[in-house]
Amino acid sequence: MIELVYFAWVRERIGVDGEILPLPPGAATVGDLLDWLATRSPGHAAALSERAAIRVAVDQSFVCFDAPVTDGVEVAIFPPVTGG
Amino acid sequence: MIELVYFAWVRERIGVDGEILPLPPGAATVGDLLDWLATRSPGHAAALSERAAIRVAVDQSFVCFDAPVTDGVEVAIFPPVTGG
Amino acid sequence: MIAVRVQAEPIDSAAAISALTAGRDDVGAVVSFTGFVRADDGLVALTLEHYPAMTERALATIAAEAEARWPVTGGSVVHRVGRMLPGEAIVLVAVASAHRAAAFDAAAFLMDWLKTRAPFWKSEERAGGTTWVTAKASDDTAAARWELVPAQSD
Amino acid sequence: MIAVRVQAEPIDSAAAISALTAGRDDVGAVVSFTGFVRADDGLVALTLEHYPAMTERALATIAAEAEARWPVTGGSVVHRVGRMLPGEAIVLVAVASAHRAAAFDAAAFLMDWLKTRAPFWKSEERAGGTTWVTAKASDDTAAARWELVPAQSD
Repeated sequence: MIELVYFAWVRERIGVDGEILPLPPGAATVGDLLDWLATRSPGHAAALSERAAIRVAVDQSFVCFDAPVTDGVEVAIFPPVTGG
Repeated sequence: MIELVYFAWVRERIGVDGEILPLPPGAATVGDLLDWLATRSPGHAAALSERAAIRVAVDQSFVCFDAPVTDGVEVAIFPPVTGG
Repeated sequence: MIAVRVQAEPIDSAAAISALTAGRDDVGAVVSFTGFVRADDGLVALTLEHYPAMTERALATIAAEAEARWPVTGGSVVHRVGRMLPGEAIVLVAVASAHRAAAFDAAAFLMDWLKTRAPFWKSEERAGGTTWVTAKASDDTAAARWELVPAQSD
Repeated sequence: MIAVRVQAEPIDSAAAISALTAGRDDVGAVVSFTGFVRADDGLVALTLEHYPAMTERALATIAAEAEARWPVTGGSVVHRVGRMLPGEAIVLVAVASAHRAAAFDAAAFLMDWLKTRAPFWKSEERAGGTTWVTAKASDDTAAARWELVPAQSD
Protein backbone atom coordinates (compact mmCIF):
# COMPACT_ATOMS: atom_id res chain seq x y z
CA MET A 1 0.00 0.00 0.00
CA ILE A 2 1.03 3.60 -0.47
CA GLU A 3 -0.27 6.63 1.36
CA LEU A 4 -1.22 9.53 -0.88
CA VAL A 5 -1.63 13.04 0.55
CA TYR A 6 -2.86 16.08 -1.37
CA PHE A 7 -2.49 19.81 -0.76
CA ALA A 8 -3.91 23.14 -1.98
CA TRP A 9 -5.87 22.93 -5.26
CA VAL A 10 -4.74 19.34 -5.88
CA ARG A 11 -6.57 18.42 -2.66
CA GLU A 12 -9.61 20.52 -3.62
CA ARG A 13 -9.93 19.03 -7.10
CA ILE A 14 -9.52 15.43 -5.95
CA GLY A 15 -11.91 16.15 -3.11
CA VAL A 16 -10.09 14.33 -0.30
CA ASP A 17 -7.06 15.10 1.90
CA GLY A 18 -5.51 11.78 0.98
CA GLU A 19 -6.10 8.11 0.34
CA ILE A 20 -4.43 4.77 0.98
CA LEU A 21 -4.20 2.61 -2.13
CA PRO A 22 -2.37 -0.48 -3.31
CA LEU A 23 0.63 0.33 -5.48
CA PRO A 24 -0.77 -0.16 -9.00
CA PRO A 25 0.78 -3.06 -10.96
CA GLY A 26 3.48 -1.90 -13.35
CA ALA A 27 3.88 1.52 -11.67
CA ALA A 28 7.61 1.88 -11.12
CA THR A 29 8.00 5.67 -11.01
CA VAL A 30 6.23 8.76 -9.71
CA GLY A 31 5.25 9.54 -13.31
CA ASP A 32 3.64 6.09 -13.71
CA LEU A 33 1.73 6.63 -10.46
CA LEU A 34 0.43 10.04 -11.61
CA ASP A 35 -0.71 8.57 -14.95
CA TRP A 36 -2.64 5.85 -13.17
CA LEU A 37 -4.12 8.21 -10.55
CA ALA A 38 -5.43 10.52 -13.27
CA THR A 39 -7.69 7.69 -14.51
CA ARG A 40 -9.40 7.16 -11.15
CA SER A 41 -12.01 9.95 -11.33
CA PRO A 42 -12.77 13.21 -13.14
CA GLY A 43 -11.48 15.01 -10.02
CA HIS A 44 -8.17 13.16 -10.17
CA ALA A 45 -7.94 13.91 -13.88
CA ALA A 46 -8.61 17.63 -13.29
CA ALA A 47 -6.04 17.79 -10.52
CA LEU A 48 -3.28 16.01 -12.42
CA SER A 49 -3.85 17.04 -16.03
CA GLU A 50 -1.37 19.90 -16.12
CA ARG A 51 1.77 18.00 -15.17
CA ALA A 52 4.06 21.08 -15.21
CA ALA A 53 2.02 22.51 -12.31
CA ILE A 54 2.48 19.41 -10.13
CA ARG A 55 5.20 18.77 -7.55
CA VAL A 56 5.73 15.51 -5.69
CA ALA A 57 7.43 14.52 -2.44
CA VAL A 58 8.12 10.89 -1.52
CA ASP A 59 8.52 10.34 2.20
CA GLN A 60 8.67 14.13 2.69
CA SER A 61 11.43 14.82 0.18
CA PHE A 62 10.95 16.52 -3.20
CA VAL A 63 11.49 14.08 -6.08
CA CYS A 64 11.44 14.14 -9.87
CA PHE A 65 8.76 12.32 -11.89
CA ASP A 66 11.25 9.60 -12.80
CA ALA A 67 11.95 8.79 -9.14
CA PRO A 68 10.99 5.23 -8.11
CA VAL A 69 7.87 4.51 -6.07
CA THR A 70 7.86 1.43 -3.85
CA ASP A 71 5.37 -0.17 -1.53
CA GLY A 72 4.99 1.53 1.85
CA VAL A 73 5.98 5.07 0.95
CA GLU A 74 4.07 8.31 1.51
CA VAL A 75 3.54 10.22 -1.73
CA ALA A 76 2.50 13.87 -1.45
CA ILE A 77 1.12 15.66 -4.52
CA PHE A 78 0.69 19.41 -4.63
CA PRO A 79 1.21 22.61 -6.68
CA PRO A 80 4.49 24.56 -6.57
CA VAL A 81 4.93 25.99 -3.08
CA THR A 82 4.00 29.62 -2.36
CA GLY A 83 4.96 30.20 1.27
CA GLY A 84 7.30 32.74 2.79
CA MET B 1 39.52 83.15 5.50
CA ILE B 2 38.76 79.44 5.44
CA GLU B 3 37.52 77.32 8.31
CA LEU B 4 39.45 74.09 8.80
CA VAL B 5 37.95 71.24 10.85
CA TYR B 6 39.72 68.01 11.78
CA PHE B 7 38.45 64.61 12.86
CA ALA B 8 39.70 61.33 14.37
CA TRP B 9 43.49 60.92 14.26
CA VAL B 10 43.94 63.94 12.00
CA ARG B 11 42.48 66.03 14.84
CA GLU B 12 44.62 64.24 17.44
CA ARG B 13 47.88 64.70 15.53
CA ILE B 14 47.26 68.36 14.73
CA GLY B 15 46.17 68.89 18.33
CA VAL B 16 43.14 71.12 17.72
CA ASP B 17 39.54 70.54 16.56
CA GLY B 18 39.95 73.15 13.88
CA GLU B 19 41.36 76.55 12.98
CA ILE B 20 40.42 79.62 10.97
CA LEU B 21 43.16 80.72 8.60
CA PRO B 22 43.60 83.01 5.63
CA LEU B 23 43.59 81.14 2.33
CA PRO B 24 47.33 80.82 1.56
CA PRO B 25 48.53 82.77 -1.50
CA GLY B 26 48.80 80.54 -4.56
CA ALA B 27 46.69 77.75 -3.07
CA ALA B 28 44.09 76.96 -5.75
CA THR B 29 43.22 73.37 -4.93
CA VAL B 30 42.64 71.10 -1.93
CA GLY B 31 46.02 69.49 -2.68
CA ASP B 32 47.77 72.88 -2.57
CA LEU B 33 46.10 73.60 0.76
CA LEU B 34 47.22 70.26 2.24
CA ASP B 35 50.81 70.87 1.07
CA TRP B 36 50.85 74.27 2.77
CA LEU B 37 49.15 73.02 5.97
CA ALA B 38 51.76 70.26 6.34
CA THR B 39 54.45 72.95 6.75
CA ARG B 40 52.73 74.68 9.67
CA SER B 41 53.90 72.39 12.52
CA PRO B 42 55.29 68.91 13.18
CA GLY B 43 51.74 67.91 14.19
CA HIS B 44 50.30 69.09 10.88
CA ALA B 45 53.09 67.27 9.05
CA ALA B 46 52.42 64.03 10.96
CA ALA B 47 48.70 64.28 10.28
CA LEU B 48 49.00 64.99 6.57
CA SER B 49 52.11 63.06 5.53
CA GLU B 50 50.36 59.94 4.29
CA ARG B 51 48.15 61.51 1.65
CA ALA B 52 46.42 58.22 0.65
CA ALA B 53 44.96 58.02 4.17
CA ILE B 54 43.40 61.50 3.99
CA ARG B 55 39.89 62.42 2.87
CA VAL B 56 38.58 65.95 2.44
CA ALA B 57 35.14 67.53 2.38
CA VAL B 58 34.55 71.12 1.23
CA ASP B 59 31.37 72.67 2.61
CA GLN B 60 30.31 69.19 3.83
CA SER B 61 30.73 67.40 0.51
CA PHE B 62 33.49 64.90 -0.30
CA VAL B 63 35.92 66.27 -2.87
CA CYS B 64 39.06 65.14 -4.71
CA PHE B 65 42.46 66.71 -4.06
CA ASP B 66 42.25 68.62 -7.33
CA ALA B 67 39.00 70.32 -6.31
CA PRO B 68 39.23 74.12 -6.05
CA VAL B 69 39.43 75.90 -2.69
CA THR B 70 38.10 79.43 -2.46
CA ASP B 71 37.82 82.01 0.27
CA GLY B 72 35.01 81.45 2.78
CA VAL B 73 34.64 77.68 2.53
CA GLU B 74 34.74 75.08 5.31
CA VAL B 75 37.38 72.43 4.68
CA ALA B 76 37.16 69.21 6.72
CA ILE B 77 40.16 66.88 6.84
CA PHE B 78 39.88 63.35 8.21
CA PRO B 79 40.80 59.68 7.68
CA PRO B 80 38.56 57.35 5.62
CA VAL B 81 35.25 56.94 7.42
CA THR B 82 34.61 53.87 9.60
CA GLY B 83 31.04 54.21 10.83
CA GLY B 84 28.11 51.85 10.41
CA MET C 1 21.71 27.20 16.06
CA ILE C 2 19.06 28.50 13.64
CA ALA C 3 15.78 27.67 15.37
CA VAL C 4 12.79 26.86 13.17
CA ARG C 5 9.13 26.98 14.08
CA VAL C 6 5.67 26.80 12.52
CA GLN C 7 2.81 28.34 14.45
CA ALA C 8 -0.81 29.46 14.15
CA GLU C 9 -0.24 32.31 16.62
CA PRO C 10 0.88 35.83 15.59
CA ILE C 11 4.65 36.20 15.18
CA ASP C 12 6.54 38.29 17.74
CA SER C 13 9.36 39.58 15.52
CA ALA C 14 10.85 41.89 18.14
CA ALA C 15 11.25 39.06 20.66
CA ALA C 16 12.82 36.71 18.11
CA ILE C 17 15.26 39.38 16.92
CA SER C 18 16.35 40.53 20.38
CA ALA C 19 16.83 36.93 21.54
CA LEU C 20 19.73 36.61 19.06
CA THR C 21 21.86 39.13 20.95
CA ALA C 22 20.60 38.77 24.52
CA GLY C 23 23.56 38.33 26.88
CA ARG C 24 26.07 38.08 24.00
CA ASP C 25 28.97 40.30 22.99
CA ASP C 26 30.21 38.34 19.96
CA VAL C 27 27.41 39.32 17.58
CA GLY C 28 28.28 42.13 15.18
CA ALA C 29 25.26 42.06 12.89
CA VAL C 30 21.63 41.00 12.92
CA VAL C 31 19.57 41.01 9.74
CA SER C 32 15.85 40.34 9.88
CA PHE C 33 13.22 39.88 7.23
CA THR C 34 9.52 39.97 8.04
CA GLY C 35 6.90 39.25 5.40
CA PHE C 36 3.42 40.73 5.81
CA VAL C 37 -0.04 40.22 4.32
CA ARG C 38 -0.79 43.09 1.92
CA ALA C 39 -4.34 44.31 1.21
CA ASP C 40 -3.75 44.27 -2.56
CA ASP C 41 -6.78 44.31 -4.85
CA GLY C 42 -9.29 44.08 -2.02
CA LEU C 43 -7.68 41.15 -0.23
CA VAL C 44 -9.68 40.26 2.88
CA ALA C 45 -7.52 37.49 4.33
CA LEU C 46 -4.73 35.07 3.48
CA THR C 47 -4.72 31.43 4.53
CA LEU C 48 -1.52 29.40 4.72
CA GLU C 49 -1.85 25.63 4.34
CA HIS C 50 1.16 23.39 4.93
CA TYR C 51 2.25 19.76 4.91
CA PRO C 52 3.01 19.23 8.60
CA ALA C 53 4.95 15.97 8.27
CA MET C 54 7.32 17.60 5.77
CA THR C 55 7.46 21.19 7.02
CA GLU C 56 9.64 20.51 10.02
CA ARG C 57 12.11 18.50 7.95
CA ALA C 58 12.18 21.12 5.18
CA LEU C 59 12.82 23.98 7.61
CA ALA C 60 15.52 22.02 9.45
CA THR C 61 17.21 21.30 6.10
CA ILE C 62 17.06 24.97 5.14
CA ALA C 63 18.53 25.99 8.50
CA ALA C 64 21.34 23.41 8.30
CA GLU C 65 22.23 24.54 4.78
CA ALA C 66 22.48 28.18 5.88
CA GLU C 67 24.64 27.21 8.88
CA ALA C 68 26.95 25.24 6.58
CA ARG C 69 27.35 28.16 4.20
CA TRP C 70 27.79 31.11 6.58
CA PRO C 71 29.35 31.58 10.04
CA VAL C 72 26.14 32.50 11.82
CA THR C 73 26.03 32.83 15.61
CA GLY C 74 22.30 32.23 15.74
CA GLY C 75 19.06 32.59 13.86
CA SER C 76 15.34 32.15 13.87
CA VAL C 77 12.85 31.11 11.19
CA VAL C 78 9.17 31.41 12.15
CA HIS C 79 6.42 30.68 9.64
CA ARG C 80 2.80 31.26 10.44
CA VAL C 81 -0.01 28.99 9.17
CA GLY C 82 -3.79 29.35 9.13
CA ARG C 83 -5.85 32.43 8.35
CA MET C 84 -4.37 35.90 8.75
CA LEU C 85 -5.41 39.48 7.99
CA PRO C 86 -3.75 42.33 6.06
CA GLY C 87 -0.91 43.84 8.09
CA GLU C 88 -0.16 40.60 9.96
CA ALA C 89 3.24 38.91 9.68
CA ILE C 90 3.44 35.69 7.64
CA VAL C 91 7.09 34.84 8.13
CA LEU C 92 10.14 36.00 10.04
CA VAL C 93 13.76 35.20 9.24
CA ALA C 94 16.44 36.66 11.52
CA VAL C 95 20.16 35.85 11.38
CA ALA C 96 23.02 36.93 13.65
CA SER C 97 26.69 36.84 12.70
CA ALA C 98 29.97 38.53 13.56
CA HIS C 99 29.90 40.38 10.23
CA ARG C 100 27.22 42.00 8.10
CA ALA C 101 27.75 40.25 4.76
CA ALA C 102 27.13 36.80 6.28
CA ALA C 103 24.01 38.02 8.07
CA PHE C 104 22.57 39.66 4.94
CA ASP C 105 23.37 36.72 2.68
CA ALA C 106 22.12 34.04 5.08
CA ALA C 107 18.82 35.89 5.62
CA ALA C 108 18.27 36.38 1.87
CA PHE C 109 19.18 32.74 1.23
CA LEU C 110 16.74 31.47 3.87
CA MET C 111 13.93 33.53 2.37
CA ASP C 112 14.70 32.45 -1.20
CA TRP C 113 14.77 28.82 -0.13
CA LEU C 114 11.58 29.14 1.96
CA LYS C 115 9.79 30.59 -1.07
CA THR C 116 10.75 27.67 -3.32
CA ARG C 117 11.39 24.61 -1.11
CA ALA C 118 9.16 24.76 1.97
CA PRO C 119 5.72 23.08 1.69
CA PHE C 120 3.42 26.05 2.26
CA TRP C 121 0.58 27.21 0.03
CA LYS C 122 -1.23 30.54 0.17
CA SER C 123 -4.86 31.14 -0.70
CA GLU C 124 -6.29 34.63 -1.01
CA GLU C 125 -9.76 35.54 0.16
CA ARG C 126 -11.57 38.38 -1.62
CA ALA C 127 -15.19 39.46 -2.01
CA GLY C 128 -15.33 37.44 -5.24
CA GLY C 129 -14.09 34.21 -3.67
CA THR C 130 -10.92 32.40 -2.67
CA THR C 131 -8.05 31.67 -5.06
CA TRP C 132 -4.72 29.88 -4.73
CA VAL C 133 -1.60 31.98 -5.17
CA THR C 134 0.50 30.94 -8.18
CA ALA C 135 4.23 30.37 -7.73
CA LYS C 136 6.38 33.14 -9.19
CA ALA C 137 9.18 32.47 -11.66
CA SER C 138 11.07 35.33 -9.98
CA ASP C 139 11.25 33.25 -6.79
CA ASP C 140 12.95 30.41 -8.69
CA THR C 141 15.34 32.94 -10.22
CA ALA C 142 16.16 34.33 -6.78
CA ALA C 143 16.76 30.83 -5.39
CA ALA C 144 19.04 30.03 -8.34
CA ARG C 145 21.46 32.74 -7.10
CA TRP C 146 22.55 30.27 -4.44
CA GLU C 147 22.95 27.47 -6.99
CA LEU C 148 20.11 25.56 -5.42
CA VAL C 149 18.49 22.89 -7.52
CA PRO C 150 14.80 23.54 -8.15
CA ALA C 151 12.25 21.73 -6.03
CA GLN C 152 11.60 19.34 -8.89
CA SER C 153 12.31 18.96 -12.57
CA ASP C 154 10.48 16.61 -14.88
CA MET D 1 10.11 58.62 3.66
CA ILE D 2 13.36 57.15 4.99
CA ALA D 3 13.90 58.96 8.30
CA VAL D 4 17.49 59.57 9.41
CA ARG D 5 18.77 60.30 12.89
CA VAL D 6 22.01 60.55 14.87
CA GLN D 7 21.77 60.11 18.62
CA ALA D 8 23.85 59.53 21.74
CA GLU D 9 21.07 57.45 23.35
CA PRO D 10 20.74 53.67 22.93
CA ILE D 11 18.91 52.60 19.76
CA ASP D 12 15.45 51.08 20.11
CA SER D 13 15.48 48.78 17.07
CA ALA D 14 12.16 47.12 17.83
CA ALA D 15 10.32 50.45 17.95
CA ALA D 16 11.90 51.69 14.71
CA ILE D 17 11.09 48.44 12.90
CA SER D 18 7.50 48.18 14.09
CA ALA D 19 6.83 51.84 13.22
CA LEU D 20 7.29 50.97 9.53
CA THR D 21 4.16 48.80 9.46
CA ALA D 22 2.01 50.38 12.17
CA GLY D 23 -1.48 51.01 10.81
CA ARG D 24 -0.50 50.02 7.25
CA ASP D 25 -1.64 47.18 5.03
CA ASP D 26 0.45 47.94 1.93
CA VAL D 27 3.81 46.77 3.30
CA GLY D 28 4.82 43.28 2.21
CA ALA D 29 8.39 43.16 3.51
CA VAL D 30 10.55 44.76 6.17
CA VAL D 31 14.30 44.15 6.26
CA SER D 32 16.35 45.41 9.17
CA PHE D 33 20.06 45.49 9.86
CA THR D 34 21.42 46.22 13.31
CA GLY D 35 25.17 46.54 13.93
CA PHE D 36 26.53 45.82 17.41
CA VAL D 37 29.75 46.42 19.33
CA ARG D 38 31.69 43.12 19.57
CA ALA D 39 34.03 42.33 22.47
CA ASP D 40 36.79 41.20 20.08
CA ASP D 41 40.34 40.98 21.45
CA GLY D 42 39.46 42.39 24.84
CA LEU D 43 37.58 45.42 23.56
CA VAL D 44 36.28 47.48 26.50
CA ALA D 45 34.34 50.18 24.64
CA LEU D 46 33.85 51.78 21.25
CA THR D 47 33.56 55.52 20.70
CA LEU D 48 31.94 56.99 17.61
CA GLU D 49 33.01 60.48 16.57
CA HIS D 50 31.22 62.30 13.78
CA TYR D 51 31.19 65.54 11.81
CA PRO D 52 27.85 67.00 12.89
CA ALA D 53 27.56 69.67 10.20
CA MET D 54 28.02 67.04 7.49
CA THR D 55 26.35 63.97 9.03
CA GLU D 56 22.79 65.13 8.55
CA ARG D 57 23.45 66.05 4.93
CA ALA D 58 25.24 62.76 4.24
CA LEU D 59 22.45 60.67 5.76
CA ALA D 60 19.77 62.62 3.90
CA THR D 61 21.68 62.06 0.65
CA ILE D 62 21.96 58.34 1.35
CA ALA D 63 18.24 58.11 2.12
CA ALA D 64 17.26 60.07 -1.00
CA GLU D 65 19.46 57.84 -3.16
CA ALA D 66 17.84 54.68 -1.75
CA GLU D 67 14.35 56.13 -2.30
CA ALA D 68 15.25 56.96 -5.90
CA ARG D 69 16.51 53.44 -6.58
CA TRP D 70 13.86 51.29 -4.88
CA PRO D 71 10.10 51.60 -4.31
CA VAL D 72 10.27 51.74 -0.53
CA THR D 73 7.19 52.54 1.55
CA GLY D 74 9.27 53.74 4.50
CA GLY D 75 12.54 53.36 6.29
CA SER D 76 14.68 54.38 9.22
CA VAL D 77 18.42 54.98 9.61
CA VAL D 78 19.62 55.56 13.16
CA HIS D 79 23.32 55.95 13.95
CA ARG D 80 24.60 56.20 17.47
CA VAL D 81 27.54 58.43 18.47
CA GLY D 82 29.64 58.66 21.64
CA ARG D 83 30.91 55.85 23.85
CA MET D 84 29.22 52.45 23.84
CA LEU D 85 29.85 49.02 25.33
CA PRO D 86 30.05 45.51 23.83
CA GLY D 87 26.59 44.24 22.99
CA GLU D 88 25.15 47.70 22.35
CA ALA D 89 23.76 48.69 18.95
CA ILE D 90 25.81 51.12 16.83
CA VAL D 91 23.52 51.47 13.85
CA LEU D 92 20.09 50.44 12.64
CA VAL D 93 18.85 50.40 9.08
CA ALA D 94 15.28 49.26 8.43
CA VAL D 95 13.44 49.40 5.11
CA ALA D 96 9.84 48.58 4.23
CA SER D 97 8.57 47.81 0.74
CA ALA D 98 5.77 45.97 -1.02
CA HIS D 99 8.24 43.25 -2.08
CA ARG D 100 11.21 41.53 -0.50
CA ALA D 101 13.91 42.11 -3.11
CA ALA D 102 13.57 45.91 -2.86
CA ALA D 103 13.66 45.78 0.95
CA PHE D 104 16.76 43.55 1.03
CA ASP D 105 18.61 45.55 -1.61
CA ALA D 106 17.77 48.97 -0.17
CA ALA D 107 18.87 47.90 3.33
CA ALA D 108 22.17 46.44 2.05
CA PHE D 109 22.75 49.56 -0.07
CA LEU D 110 22.14 51.89 2.88
CA MET D 111 24.63 49.96 5.02
CA ASP D 112 27.27 49.82 2.29
CA TRP D 113 26.95 53.53 1.71
CA LEU D 114 26.96 54.35 5.45
CA LYS D 115 30.18 52.39 5.81
CA THR D 116 31.94 54.34 3.06
CA ARG D 117 30.27 57.77 2.76
CA ALA D 118 28.99 58.87 6.16
CA PRO D 119 31.37 60.93 8.32
CA PHE D 120 31.72 58.64 11.36
CA TRP D 121 34.95 57.37 12.90
CA LYS D 122 35.32 54.54 15.41
CA SER D 123 37.96 54.31 18.11
CA GLU D 124 38.45 51.14 20.15
CA GLU D 125 39.28 51.17 23.83
CA ARG D 126 41.28 48.24 25.24
CA ALA D 127 43.44 47.71 28.32
CA GLY D 128 46.48 48.72 26.23
CA GLY D 129 45.01 52.00 25.05
CA THR D 130 42.74 53.52 22.43
CA THR D 131 43.20 53.05 18.69
CA TRP D 132 41.36 54.32 15.63
CA VAL D 133 39.68 51.71 13.46
CA THR D 134 41.10 51.48 9.94
CA ALA D 135 38.75 51.54 6.95
CA LYS D 136 38.31 48.18 5.25
CA ALA D 137 38.86 47.64 1.55
CA SER D 138 35.99 45.13 1.67
CA ASP D 139 33.63 48.00 2.52
CA ASP D 140 34.68 49.85 -0.64
CA THR D 141 34.19 46.65 -2.62
CA ALA D 142 30.71 46.21 -1.15
CA ALA D 143 29.81 49.82 -1.97
CA ALA D 144 31.08 49.36 -5.54
CA ARG D 145 28.29 46.78 -6.11
CA TRP D 146 25.90 49.71 -6.38
CA GLU D 147 28.19 51.55 -8.80
CA LEU D 148 28.78 54.26 -6.26
CA VAL D 149 31.81 56.44 -6.75
CA PRO D 150 34.28 56.19 -3.89
CA ALA D 151 34.27 58.93 -1.26
CA GLN D 152 37.37 60.44 -2.85
CA SER D 153 40.04 59.64 -5.39
CA ASP D 154 43.29 61.53 -5.74
